[in-house]
Amino acid sequence: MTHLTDLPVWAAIPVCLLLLGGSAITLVGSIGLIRLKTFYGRLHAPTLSSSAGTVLICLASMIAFAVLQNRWIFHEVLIIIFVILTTPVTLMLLGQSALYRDRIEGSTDVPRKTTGPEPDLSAIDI
Amino acid sequence: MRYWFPYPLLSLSLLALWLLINQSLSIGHILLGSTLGISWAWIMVNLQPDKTRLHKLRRIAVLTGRVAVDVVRSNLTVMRVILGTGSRPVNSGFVAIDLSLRDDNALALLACILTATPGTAWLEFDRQTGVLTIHVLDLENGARWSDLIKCRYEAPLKEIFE
Amino acid sequence: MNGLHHLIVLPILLPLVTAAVLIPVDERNRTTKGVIGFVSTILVFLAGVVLMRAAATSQDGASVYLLGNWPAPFGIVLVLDRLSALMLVLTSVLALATQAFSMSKWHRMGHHFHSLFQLMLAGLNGAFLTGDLFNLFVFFEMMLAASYGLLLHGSGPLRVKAGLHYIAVNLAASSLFLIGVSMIYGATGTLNMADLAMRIGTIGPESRMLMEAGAALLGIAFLVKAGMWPLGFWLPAAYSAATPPVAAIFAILTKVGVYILLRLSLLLFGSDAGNSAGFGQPVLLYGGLLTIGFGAIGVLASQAMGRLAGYCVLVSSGTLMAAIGLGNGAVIGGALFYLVSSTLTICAFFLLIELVERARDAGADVLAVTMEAYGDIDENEEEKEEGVAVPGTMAVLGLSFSACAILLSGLPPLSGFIAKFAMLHGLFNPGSFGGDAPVSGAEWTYTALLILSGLAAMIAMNRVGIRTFWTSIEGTIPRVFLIEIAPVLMLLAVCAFMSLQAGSAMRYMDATAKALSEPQNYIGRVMSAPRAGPTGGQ
Amino acid sequence: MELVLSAAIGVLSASGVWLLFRPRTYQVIIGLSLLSYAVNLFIFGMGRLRVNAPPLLEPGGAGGLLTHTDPIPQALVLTAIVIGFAMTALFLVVLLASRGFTGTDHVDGRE
Amino acid sequence: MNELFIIWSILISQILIGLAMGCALFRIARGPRAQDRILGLDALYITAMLLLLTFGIRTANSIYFEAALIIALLGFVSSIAFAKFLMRGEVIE
Amino acid sequence: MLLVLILAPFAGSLAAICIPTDKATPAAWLSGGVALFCLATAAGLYPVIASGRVLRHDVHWLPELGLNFTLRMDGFAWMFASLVTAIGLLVVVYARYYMSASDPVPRFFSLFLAFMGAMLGVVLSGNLILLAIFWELTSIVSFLLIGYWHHNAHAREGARMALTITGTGGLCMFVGLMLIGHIVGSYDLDIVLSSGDAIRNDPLYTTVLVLILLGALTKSAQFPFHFWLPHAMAAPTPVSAYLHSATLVKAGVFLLTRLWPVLAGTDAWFWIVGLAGLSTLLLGAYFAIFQQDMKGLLAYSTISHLGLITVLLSLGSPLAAVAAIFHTMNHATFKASLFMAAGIIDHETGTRDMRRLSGLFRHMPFTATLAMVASAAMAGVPLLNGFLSKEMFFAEAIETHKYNILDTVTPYVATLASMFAVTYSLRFIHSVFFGPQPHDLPKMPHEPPHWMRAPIEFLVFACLVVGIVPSWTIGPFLHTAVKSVLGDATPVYSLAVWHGWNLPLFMSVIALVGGVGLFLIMKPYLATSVEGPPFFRRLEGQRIFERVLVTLSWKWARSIEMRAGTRRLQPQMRILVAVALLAGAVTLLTQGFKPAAIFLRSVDPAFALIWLIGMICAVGAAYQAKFHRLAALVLLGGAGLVTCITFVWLSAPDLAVTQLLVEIVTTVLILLGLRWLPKRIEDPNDPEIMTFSTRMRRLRDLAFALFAGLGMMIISYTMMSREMPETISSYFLERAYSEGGGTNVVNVILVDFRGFDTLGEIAVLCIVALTVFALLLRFRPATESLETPEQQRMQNAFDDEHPHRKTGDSIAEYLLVPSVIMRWMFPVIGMLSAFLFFRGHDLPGGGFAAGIAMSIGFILQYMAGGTRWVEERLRIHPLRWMAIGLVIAAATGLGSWLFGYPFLTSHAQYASLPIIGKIPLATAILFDLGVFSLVLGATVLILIALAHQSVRAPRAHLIRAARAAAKEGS
Ligand code: NA
Ligand code: NA
Repeated sequence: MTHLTDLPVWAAIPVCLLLLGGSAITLVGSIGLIRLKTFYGRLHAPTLSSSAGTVLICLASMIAFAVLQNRWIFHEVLIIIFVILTTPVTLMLLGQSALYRDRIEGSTDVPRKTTGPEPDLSAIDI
Repeated sequence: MRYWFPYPLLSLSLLALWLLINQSLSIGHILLGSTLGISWAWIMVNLQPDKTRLHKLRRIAVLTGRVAVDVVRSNLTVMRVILGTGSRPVNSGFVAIDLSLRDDNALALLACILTATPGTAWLEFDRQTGVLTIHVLDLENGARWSDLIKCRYEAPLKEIFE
Repeated sequence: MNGLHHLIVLPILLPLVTAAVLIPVDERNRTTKGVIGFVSTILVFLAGVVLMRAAATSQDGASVYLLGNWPAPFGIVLVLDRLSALMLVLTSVLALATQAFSMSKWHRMGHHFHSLFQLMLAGLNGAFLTGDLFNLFVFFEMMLAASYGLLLHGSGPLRVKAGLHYIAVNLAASSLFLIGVSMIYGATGTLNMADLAMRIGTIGPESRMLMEAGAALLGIAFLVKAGMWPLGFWLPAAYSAATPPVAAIFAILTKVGVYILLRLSLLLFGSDAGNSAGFGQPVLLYGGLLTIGFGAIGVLASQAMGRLAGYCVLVSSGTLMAAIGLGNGAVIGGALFYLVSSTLTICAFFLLIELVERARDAGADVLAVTMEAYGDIDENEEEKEEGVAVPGTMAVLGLSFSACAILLSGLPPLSGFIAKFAMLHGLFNPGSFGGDAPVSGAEWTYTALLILSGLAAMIAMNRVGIRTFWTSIEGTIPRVFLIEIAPVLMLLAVCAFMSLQAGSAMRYMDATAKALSEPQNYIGRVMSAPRAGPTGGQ
Repeated sequence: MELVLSAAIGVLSASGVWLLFRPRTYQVIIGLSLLSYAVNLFIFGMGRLRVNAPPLLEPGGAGGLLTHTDPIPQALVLTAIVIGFAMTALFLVVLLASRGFTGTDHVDGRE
Repeated sequence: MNELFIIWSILISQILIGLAMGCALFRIARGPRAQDRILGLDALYITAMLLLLTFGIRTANSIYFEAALIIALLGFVSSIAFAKFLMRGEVIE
Repeated sequence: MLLVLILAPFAGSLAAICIPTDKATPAAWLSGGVALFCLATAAGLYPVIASGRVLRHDVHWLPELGLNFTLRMDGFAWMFASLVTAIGLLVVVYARYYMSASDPVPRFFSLFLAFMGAMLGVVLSGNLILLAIFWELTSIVSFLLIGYWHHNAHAREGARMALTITGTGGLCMFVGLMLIGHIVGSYDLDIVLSSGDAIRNDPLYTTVLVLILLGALTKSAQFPFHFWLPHAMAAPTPVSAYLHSATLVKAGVFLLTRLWPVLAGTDAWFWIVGLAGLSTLLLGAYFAIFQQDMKGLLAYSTISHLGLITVLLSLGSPLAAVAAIFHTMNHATFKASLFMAAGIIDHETGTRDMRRLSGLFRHMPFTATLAMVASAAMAGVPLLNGFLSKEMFFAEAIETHKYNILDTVTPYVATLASMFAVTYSLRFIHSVFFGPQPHDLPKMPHEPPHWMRAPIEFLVFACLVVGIVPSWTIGPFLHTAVKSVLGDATPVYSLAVWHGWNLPLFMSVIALVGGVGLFLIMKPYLATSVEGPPFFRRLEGQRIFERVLVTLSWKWARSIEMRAGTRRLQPQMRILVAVALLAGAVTLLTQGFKPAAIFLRSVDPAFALIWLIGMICAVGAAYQAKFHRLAALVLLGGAGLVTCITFVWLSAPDLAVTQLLVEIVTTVLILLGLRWLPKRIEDPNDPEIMTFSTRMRRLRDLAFALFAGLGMMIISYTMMSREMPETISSYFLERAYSEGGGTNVVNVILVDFRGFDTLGEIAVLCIVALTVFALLLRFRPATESLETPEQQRMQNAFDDEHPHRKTGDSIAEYLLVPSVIMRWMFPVIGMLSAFLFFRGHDLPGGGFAAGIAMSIGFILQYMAGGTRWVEERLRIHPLRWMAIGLVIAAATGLGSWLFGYPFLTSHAQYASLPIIGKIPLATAILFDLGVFSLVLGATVLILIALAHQSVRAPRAHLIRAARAAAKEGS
C-alpha cells in the first residue's frame, strides 16, 4: 500500500501547488455563483471549476499517481474530456430556458428572439 | 468497409477510451475494446448522427492550442471579475453573431469551446438565420467578440469539418 | 445431497422462473399465462407436500440448504422444518384457490397479474424458508413489492388510495427493519439466525441492550405487517380495496409477520437466551389482546363485508400474537392450528364476498368493475358472455357463507372451533392435562377475548348474512362461474377436513410447537450443515 | 468521523421523519428518500468507519479486518439502495395515480 | 516537513473545495429562480467530483477514481433533466 | 349402534337437501323413515340400557387433547333420545301436512333432520367438548329453522335473537366445560361424573358453575334470558312443536340434570338456579295469561314449565331430581300436542289471535277434544300426566332443603304459578273452542286431514295413559333414567295418582279453584286486551335486547372503532414513529444505556464541512418540499451527493458508484413525475397556516422528528464507537479471492456469498417495474395537468405564428447542440457500462451499476430526441430484457445442480487463452449478466413508462374532447 507521503519532494511540490491552485480557482468560481448579480453572469461561474479547476486537479492526480505507482497512463484525461463535453449541455440548456422565461415575463434586459415578430405573451406566469 | 465499420473514428475513440479507462494495453483489452467499439458503432447507425469527415488534421492541433491559451486567459479574466479586483466596472451582455457554420458536430464542438472558455456562454442558435446569441461576462466591445469567435474558432472548424 | 434436498429451493425458484417466463408473453394470452402459473403453483404445492412429509418424518427436525455451498453462518441458508413446511403448503393451497379464482375475470383487470402473483409466492416462500435475517428482509421486500403490485392491480381510485397508505406505512416499516437488522449485526457480528441465537447467550450487557433495541425495531416492522394495534390501521382499508383474489391471497401476508415473530421469539429469546429470555413477550401478549379487541370491535362496526373481513384478519393476527406472547408452549400448538384454519377461512371469505355481493346487485358490480378497468383508454377487449346461472347457486353461496360465518366465529363443528378449543386447552392445561397450574389474569383476558371476538364475528356475520341472503328481494340469480365457486368450496373443504383429521393435524402442530420451543436442534442442524462436493469437505 | 456521520444520520432522519408526517404526497416521497439515506448510512456505520481501507484484495491475497473495512454492511447497503430506488419509483407512480384519480395531492386523497 | 506540507496542502485544498460546495449550496438554497438552483446543483456536482479527485490523491488510491469519472460523465444528466423540465415543462416529450 | 343413531339423521339431512325444491312428499318420507329408524334403534337398545349398562362408543378424534368422538348412552340419555326421536317422528308426520307446497319443503326436512341429529348428539355425547359441539350445532340449526320463513321480518329477528342468546350462552358453557376438564383432567363424561367432589371443592367451581349455567339457562329460556323464546314462534309450527317441547329448550334442562351429580348441592347452585327457576316459573305463567297469540301463550307456558323443572333441579334433593326428569317427559308430550293443535287451528283458520277465534268446537270437535285434554295436562288436572309431576313438585316445594328465604317462598310461588297455569290453560281452551260462532276468519275452519291429527292423538293418549297408570307405563323407563343420573343416591319414590290427603293435594286444589276463579274474573279483560301483560308490557325483553345489541355492537363499536383507529395516513405515521421511539427508548433505558463518550479527535474538518452542507441540504429539502418541489428535489440531490462522497471517504467505492447512479436516475424519475403534479402555489392567506391548532400540530411533529433524529444519532454514534464484535466478515475477506475468484469482496458477496440476496433484490426491482408499468397503463392525469405544458404551447405557438417556421422548430433549435453531444455520449456511456460490468468482480462496479449506467444512456437519448424519435430508431424491449435477466440469473444458479452442488454455487477459475493470456472465468459473472440485464430492463421500463404518459396524454385529451362533443351533439 502506497502513501502520499512517499511522494518525493520534486513531485510533491507541483502536486501540491496544482491542487491548491485548482481548488482555489474552483472556490473563486463558486464565489462567483454568489457574487455575480445576474443569472447570465452566474452562468459563467461554474466554468472556472469545470475548466481550470478540473484540469489542474487532474494534472495533480496524474503526476501523483504516475510517480507513486510508477505508471504512465493518464486516465484523468477522460475526466477532463467528459467535463468539457458535458458542461456545455447543461449550461446551454439552462441559459436557454432562462432566456425563454425572461422573454415571456417581458424582461427588457434580454434580447428578443431573433426570428420574426413577438407573439402575444400577456397573462403568462411560470 | 463502410458497412462493417460505419463510424471508424468513433470505434477508434471508444477503443482508446476503453484502454484508458481500464489502464491497460493488454491484448485481451484491445480485443475487447475493439469489439465493443465496433458494436457501438453499429448501434449508432440506428441513431443516425451526422457522419463527419475530418479534414486538415493539422488544423486541429492549432485550434487546440489556441483554445488552451484562450481558456487560460479567460480564466484569469473571469477570476478578476468575480473577485472584483478589476479597475473598471463589469459590463456583461449579449452578443449576436452570424455564423456560417452548419455542421451539427462542428457547432457542438464550437459550443464546447465557448463554454469551456470562461466568460462566454452559448445561449441560442437560430438555424435558419445562422444567428448565435452568446452571453459575455466582460463585454468591452460586442464586435470584438463577434470577430474573435468567427476568426479564431469558426474558420478553423469550417476547415476541419466541411 | 440428493434430489429431495434440492427440492427445498424449488418453492422459491420455480415461481421466480415462471414469473420471468411469463413476463414477455403477450397479455392477450392471459389464460395461457394463468395456466402456466397454475401449473407452477401445483408443482410448488406438490413440492411443499413432499417437504412437509419429509419434515414430519425426520427425526432431527430441520434440513438445511446451503446456498452457494457456503457453510453457515457465512452464506445464506434455507432451513426447512415443520413450521416452514407447514407455511409453504398453506401458502400454495391459498395460491391455488386464488389463482383459479382470478382466472374467471380478475386477471384481465390489469397487466402482469400472474407474474406478480408468482413473484409474491416466491417472496412468501423465501420468507418462510430463509434462515438469515437480511435475506429475510430481501424476501420480505419481494413479497411486499409484489403485494403492492397486486393491491394496485386493476387500479381505480379506491385501490390507489389504499395502496398509497399501505405502501407508505410499509416503507417506513421497512426502514425500521433495516435499522433493526443492522443494529443486530453491529452488536453481534452475524446475520444467521441460528448463529445469532448461539451468540445471544454469551454477549456482554452493552451489546445485549443494543441487540435488543435492534430486535425491538425489527419486531415493529413485523408487527406492522401482522397488523398489531395501533400499527395495523392500514390493513382493513387495503384488504377491502384489493380485488377479491388479491385480498384472498393477502390472508397469508399478515401471517408472515406472525410467522417471523413466532420463529424469532422462540429461537432467539427462548430459555437459552440468558438475560434476553422472553424479550418482547409482554408486548406481543398485550398488543395481541388489544388487537383482538380492536379487531372484534371493527368486525362489529363494519358495514361492508370487505372491511369486516379485514378486521377478521386483525382478530386472527391478534389471537396469534397473544398466543405467542403467553409464552406457553401448549398454546402454540393450538395457535398453529388456528393459524392454518383462520387463514384458509379468511381466504375463502374474501373470495366469497365478491360472489355474494354480486348476488345482491347482480350485474351492476361486474359492469362497474369492467367499466372501471376498461374505462376509456387503451383496452378494447370484449367481455365475453360466458358462464351460466347455475341453479342452486344461491344455496351453495348461502352454505359457503354459513360455513365461513361458523369458521370465523369459532363455532362448532368446523376447524375454527377446534382451533379455539386447542388453544384454550393448552391455556388451561399448560403442563399436563388437568395440571394444577393457576390461570393468570392475562390468560383469563385472552380466554374472554377469544370468546368475545368469536361472538362479535357471529353477530356481524349474522347481520350481514341476513341482510344478504334473507332480506333480498328475489332478484336475478348471480352468474357465478364454476372456477369461482370451486376454490371457495375447496378451501372450506380443507377446513372441514382439518376438523375431521384434527387428531393428526394437531399432532403435527404440537410436534412443531415442541420443536420451536427447543431450538437447540435447529441451531445444531444449521451450524453443522455439511457442504457439498469434493472441494467442500474442508 | 463517527460524530459527524452520526450527526448527519440524525439530521437526515429528523428531516425525513418530519416529512413523513406532512400531508402532501410529494413531501412524503422526499421524506422517504431522506430517510433511506439515513438508513443506508446507518447500516453502513454498523461496520464501523475506516478511511482508505476498501474491501478490495490484492490479487491472490486474502484480506482481514485489520487491513480492510467490513464488507458485509456495504453489501447490505447496496441491496438496500436498490430496493430503496425501486420503492421510490413505485411510490412516485402511486402518488401520481392518486393525484390523477382524486384530484388532490393530499395523502388521504381528500383535503 | 515534506509530509506536513503535503498533508496540509491537501487538507487546505479539500477545505477550499468544501467551501466551494458551500457557495454552490448557497445558490441552491437561495435561488432566487429555479435556474439558479440548478446551476448551483451543477456546480455542486463538479466540485464534488474535484473533491473526490483530491481524496484519491490524499489516499494515494486510484480506486476512488470511478466515482469521479461517473460524475464527470453522468453528473450532467440530472442537470439536463432539470433544465429541460424548465424549458419544456417535461423531461421527455 | 350409537354411531348409526347419530349419523342417520345427518345422512338423511344431506340426502334431503339434494331433493329438488318442489318434491315435498319424498322428503317427508325420507325424514319419517329416518326418524322411525332412529326410534327403532333406540327402542332396540332398551333392554341393554334397562339392565343398567352404559353403552359407549369411542372414535379417536383428538386424543392428545382429550377430545374424542365418544358416544355414551345411559338410561337418562336413552330416555331423551327416545323422546327426541319419537316426537321427531310425530312432528314429521304432522309437518308433511302442515307445510305448504310453495315453501322449499326439502330444505325444511333437511334442517329438521340435522336438528334431530344435533339434539341426539347433545344427548348421547360422552365427552364434554363433543357435547358443546352438538350444543352449538343445535343453536345454529335452530337459527335456520326459526328463520325458515326468512321473507318475514319477525322470523329473521326471532332467529337472530335465538342464535345470539343461545350461541353466546353456548360459548360460555364451552369455557365452563373446558374448566371442568382443567379441574378433572379429562373431558370424558364418565370420569367427570365421578369427580363431583373435586369439582365442587375447586376454587374455580363458582366460575365453572356460572359459565355452565349461562349456557343452560339461556338455552332453556330462563329468566332473564327468556325473551328469545316467544319470538322464536315466528317459526313454522312443527318447528315450534319440536324445538320447544322435547328438544332445544330441553337441552338446557338436560345439561342441568346431566351435571346435577357434580354441580348441584352447593349454595351457589341453589341460589342461582333456584332464583332463575322460581322467577321464570312465576313470570312465565303470569305472562302466558296475557298472550293473545296462541303460540305466544304456549311459549310462555313453556318458559314457565321449564322454570318449574329448573326449580326442582335447584333444590338438590334426589327426589326433586326425579320429579324434574318426570316433568321433562310429561311436558314434552302435552306441549308438543298443544303446539300441533295450535298449528292445526292456525292452518285451518288462518289466524292464531285468540281474540278473533272462538267457538271452533263446532267445526273441529276432535281437535278441540284433544287440545282440551292436553291443556288439562298442562294445567295439572288429575288423571293426566301433568298432575303427577306437579304433585311431586309441590311435595318437594314444601320440603325444607335450606334455611333461607328462597326455600321458604317456594311453596307459595309454586301454588301461585300453578294457579296461573290453570288460568291460561282454561283461557286457551275457552277462547278458542267455546263462545260464539267465529266470524270473518281468513279461512273457513274444518277438521284437518286425519294424519295431521294423528300425532296429537297419540300424544294425548300418552298423557292419559301415563296419568292414569303411571307405574305400568312410564315407570320402568323413568326408573332407568333416574337410576343413571342419581346412581346410588336414587331415592324411593312411588308413581301413583293417589297419595292420600296431603298438603300437595291441597295445594293442587287451591291452584285449580283459584285458577278457575281468576279466569272468570279476567275473561272480559282478556277478550279485548292488547297483547302482553299489564305492568310488564313496556319492559319487553326483546326490545331491551335489541337496543342493547344495537348500542353495543353497532353504535359503540363504531364510535370506538373511530376513536381507537384511524383511516388517515398521518396519524398512522406518527404512531409508527412513536412506537418505534418508545420501543427503542424503553429497551435501552431500562437497561441503563449510556451513550458513548464524544471524541473530537478524529473529526476531519473537510469531512465535517461537507456534512454541514449535506445537513443543510436535508433540512432545506424538508423545508421546501411543500411549495418549492423543484428546489426540494435539487436539495435532495445535494444530500445524496454528500452521502455519496461519504461512501468514498469511508472506504466504500462500490456504494459510492451505485449511490451516484441511482441518485441520477431517481432525479430524472421524480422530474418525470413532477410534470403530472400541478403547481402548488403558496398562499399566505391559507387558513391552514394560520390556525393555532395547526401550529401545535407542527410543533408536535417537529418534536417527534427531533426525537427520532436524536435517537438515530445517539444509537449510531454509540454503535460506531464500540469495538466491532467478532464478525462473519473475516471469512469473506479471507476467501473472496481464493474461493470466490474476485478481489472486490463486496461484489463477491453480492454475486456469490450472498448471491441469493441479489436474486431477491433484482426480483424486487422486476416486480416494481411491472407494477409501475401496469399502473401507468391505467394512469389518468389530473385534469389540470392534462394540457401540454405551458412552455411547449408557447413555443409551438411561436413557431406557428411565423410563416417560415414549422411546429417544433423551437425545440429543435434549443436542442440542436445538446442533442448532438447527448447522442455521441450514448456509446461512451455504453463503454462505461461495459467497463463497470467487467471489472465488477475485482474492482468497484458490477452488474447493477452497469445496468443503471446503461439505462442512463438510454434515458439521455429519450431526453435528446423525444420518445418517438428514439423508438423509431432503437428496438427497446425492457420487458424482454427483464425476463432474460431473471432467467439468466436463476439458470446460472441452477447450473450448479448439474454438478451436484447447491443452488448458486459458483465456480471460478482463470482460463489461459493463447495471445490474450489469463482471463478470469467465474460463473458469478454470468449471474451478474443476469443482474445487468434485469436492472437495465427494469430501470428503462420504469422511466419509459413514465415518459410515455406525455405521448399518451394528448391522445386521452382528444378522446375526452370528442366524447364531450358527442354528448353535446346528442
Ligand atoms: Na464559457
Ligand atoms: Na277468543
